[in-house]
Amino acid sequence: MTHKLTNAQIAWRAAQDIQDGAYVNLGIGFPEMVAQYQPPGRQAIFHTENGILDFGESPAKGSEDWDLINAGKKAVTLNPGAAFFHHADSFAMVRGGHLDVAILGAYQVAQNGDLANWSTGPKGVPAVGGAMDLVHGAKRVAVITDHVTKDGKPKLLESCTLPLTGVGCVTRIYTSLAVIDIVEKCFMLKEKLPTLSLADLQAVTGARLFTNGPVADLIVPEL
Amino acid sequence: MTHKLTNAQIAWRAAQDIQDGAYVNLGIGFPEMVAQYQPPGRQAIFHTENGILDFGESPAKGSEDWDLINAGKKAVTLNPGAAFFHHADSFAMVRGGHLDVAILGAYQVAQNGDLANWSTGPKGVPAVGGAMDLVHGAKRVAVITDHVTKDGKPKLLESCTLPLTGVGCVTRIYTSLAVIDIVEKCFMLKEKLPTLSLADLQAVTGARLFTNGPVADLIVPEL
Amino acid sequence: MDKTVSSLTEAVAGIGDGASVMIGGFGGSGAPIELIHALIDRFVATGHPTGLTVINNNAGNGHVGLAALIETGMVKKLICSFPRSADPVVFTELYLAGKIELELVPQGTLAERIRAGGAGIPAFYTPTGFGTLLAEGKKIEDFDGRSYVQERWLKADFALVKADLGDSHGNLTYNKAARNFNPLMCTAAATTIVQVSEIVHPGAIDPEHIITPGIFVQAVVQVANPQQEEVLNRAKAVYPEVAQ
Amino acid sequence: MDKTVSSLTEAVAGIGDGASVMIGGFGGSGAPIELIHALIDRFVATGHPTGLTVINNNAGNGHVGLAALIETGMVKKLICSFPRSADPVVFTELYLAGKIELELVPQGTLAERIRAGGAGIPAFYTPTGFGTLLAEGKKIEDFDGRSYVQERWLKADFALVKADLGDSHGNLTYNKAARNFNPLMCTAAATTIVQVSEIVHPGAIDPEHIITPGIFVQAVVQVANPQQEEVLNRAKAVYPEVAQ
Repeated sequence: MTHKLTNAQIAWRAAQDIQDGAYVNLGIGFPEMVAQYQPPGRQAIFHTENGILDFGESPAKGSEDWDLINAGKKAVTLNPGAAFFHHADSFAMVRGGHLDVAILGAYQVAQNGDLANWSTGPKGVPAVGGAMDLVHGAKRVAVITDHVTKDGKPKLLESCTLPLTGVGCVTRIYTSLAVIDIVEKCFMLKEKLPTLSLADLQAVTGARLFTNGPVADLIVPEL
Repeated sequence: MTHKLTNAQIAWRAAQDIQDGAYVNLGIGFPEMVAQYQPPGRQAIFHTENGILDFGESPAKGSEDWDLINAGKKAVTLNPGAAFFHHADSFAMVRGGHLDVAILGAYQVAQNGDLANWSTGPKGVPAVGGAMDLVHGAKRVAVITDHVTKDGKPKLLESCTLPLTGVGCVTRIYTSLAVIDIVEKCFMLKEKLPTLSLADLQAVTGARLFTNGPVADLIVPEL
Repeated sequence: MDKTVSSLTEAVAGIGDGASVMIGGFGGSGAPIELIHALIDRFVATGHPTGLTVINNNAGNGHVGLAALIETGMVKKLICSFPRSADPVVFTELYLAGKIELELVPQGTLAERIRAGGAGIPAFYTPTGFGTLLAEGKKIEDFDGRSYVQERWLKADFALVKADLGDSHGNLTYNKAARNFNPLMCTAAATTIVQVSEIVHPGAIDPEHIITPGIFVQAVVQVANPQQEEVLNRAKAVYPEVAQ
Repeated sequence: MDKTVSSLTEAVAGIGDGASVMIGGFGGSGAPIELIHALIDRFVATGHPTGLTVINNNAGNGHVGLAALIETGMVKKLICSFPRSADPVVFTELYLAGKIELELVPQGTLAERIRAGGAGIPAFYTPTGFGTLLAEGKKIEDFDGRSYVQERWLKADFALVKADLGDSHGNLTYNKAARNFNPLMCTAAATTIVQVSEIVHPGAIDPEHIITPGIFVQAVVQVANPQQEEVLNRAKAVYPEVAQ
């Protein structure tokens, strides 16, 4: 593979689809980057599982308040209009369908929308956190991910082989090569890197890519 | 029937069994009188379904705040240490077994602890309020009632004939004539008016009265 | 983000025929009288909405607020726990005449069903009502040797809510026991419309003191000096006022 | 009514072998470090309690607080959602060696199970986990064409909780996101033991701002300047401190 998007560029692309005023939960780690790339004039409200709505950027080093952290245990700040609440209320927001978007990482995504992102198998210590709740709560569940694994295997598959996080829950995938919707249990290609042929993209995708209209160029800024 | 306790005296007797610091819910109407007769040195904390813990006496006439009412829609005041909460949290307190005592009125009580206190039958508009929750939540559910109906019929029965509020929930009954526990689906007489013979009491009771020890005199002050 | 709307008329404009509407309050405490009256005004002017299903703890009192809404004939069905009051004549007469449906729900179950609706819990088990008429036809399951009734979530198209302070994000506080069902209903309606005594700027309410976070609210309208049902009824008020 | 106790030692004295103990906090935020350390002190001094089942969102970090409790060998079983952290070596080693049991629960389900325990709801249905390993063996029921997993309430013998202000009635506030699981655990334990930064007199906390009403609390102990797990771990602290 020659060219692919950086994580920052994938996060940027995902951020473009978040509307002004949307309530958004970003998974811990890579998805947290999405918050940095909100288009000018739009302001999403970010939710964190541990009980904050409308938290802001990281504080300056040395001025962290360790009672003011996000789900990734990183120190955050508050925006005007922020609110605190307990964990049951926090997941009422999640499970009750009040979030507009959840953006999560993935080990594997299947063409029917199944997501595997919490366990790489029976070895080691399993840990699930809030992912299984998020995939069944938010109105729209999107994934951001490299298109393939570190050793080049497809992450977009006919069916997941790793333990599932949720069944039929993902609706859009932002990868390092393409933007793909899940429509009626099929991968529907919406955008791809202009330098990449459809055949090349199909070659690194573990299930058939469909189209239902013109495939747009996936164009992102240098970041 | 010659002598019987007034409602105030029944309420007084019930109040003597409430421990200092107990969390108590009093049903609307007659049971609300219990709050007036706490023994000196004891202070119960009163809960009302509509979201107040530790409310106090009625305000002076003319100084009511109609956002500060009890479940009977009467204006109340707050004691120091009072708290507000919403209805789901209020009934979490009830259903979750956090109240020490609930004291309710009754149309009928059966010897197995069944209570009927919400409906006199299919006529009219049915209304249940919080009674069905209270009878399954408080650690101890007591009833205060006249021993018989207005037309002299027993209210303490082998089984209720009116629609039930709860099954097997009452543990003690304070009547105008006696104090009766429910033990293993039997009415166990604990106290009776000293002027009343056991035979006379049995005659106005719709199920057999048992004893498992001396029956104390039910003695209350003039009120 | 600005969820404020400038008038009561605008706030209730989207409520259509046949909608389910949760209305906050316990008796008059926390009842959004002005929002209800705005809905009545719309009905008087346009004939809509009608056929409403209303969820409230009570069935109104006197001839204002919820009682007035029922009196207009706009309400097809009421889901409540305690349809009695000092002056319940409006509901009582329609109910006994078979002109309004009633679903009677124990108060704690009503609260929990609404919370479940907001929290994405389609059903739960409660001891409340087991063995009574109100559990008839419901699924029973035993846990640890005790029997419980399965109850379903309750959601609505709209919630009409009375709060105290509100900001443009929809963050809310309440006044004393006027809180009651209001925060729950905010969570369980597709569109939650709130009247507040004062609109403040975001950040003006301490984040620790917000009772309803804005995520649960779609519209906020200021009603600076809201009326109390109890005061109106003691003055024998009637809504709409009789024209002649 | 006075629920205050004068020392941490006294506060944790009643926790016996085999007890189930909910411990508040999300990572270090809201973790009652001093109560946990008092429990470790008791174990060091008396050999008790042992065989604890601990309910917490995480599995500890470094060698203080929950991690230290696990490291002593006092914990038989952990019920949590995310047993990973910056430095999870204590739990990881015991788990991989088969010396501690783990019940893994999705975070929202964990929160809801605890709330259900406190609210008298023996079971509820959630979409979370349907079709995954974590739903294996659990009852499934369909509502409105969608499948849900039945989950049971979670209660405990004790809860160790960190709050901010507390009064002698047990009314509590929390500091920022240190709230997290703490108010839920207060409701679901037979005995809730709370460390607060400051004990105030009843009435000092505005009734509108109380997050946990005192009915859910049995003991309150003041720890004026509570330690933060994150700060301790950055200083590479170990508890108990090595004696030699």
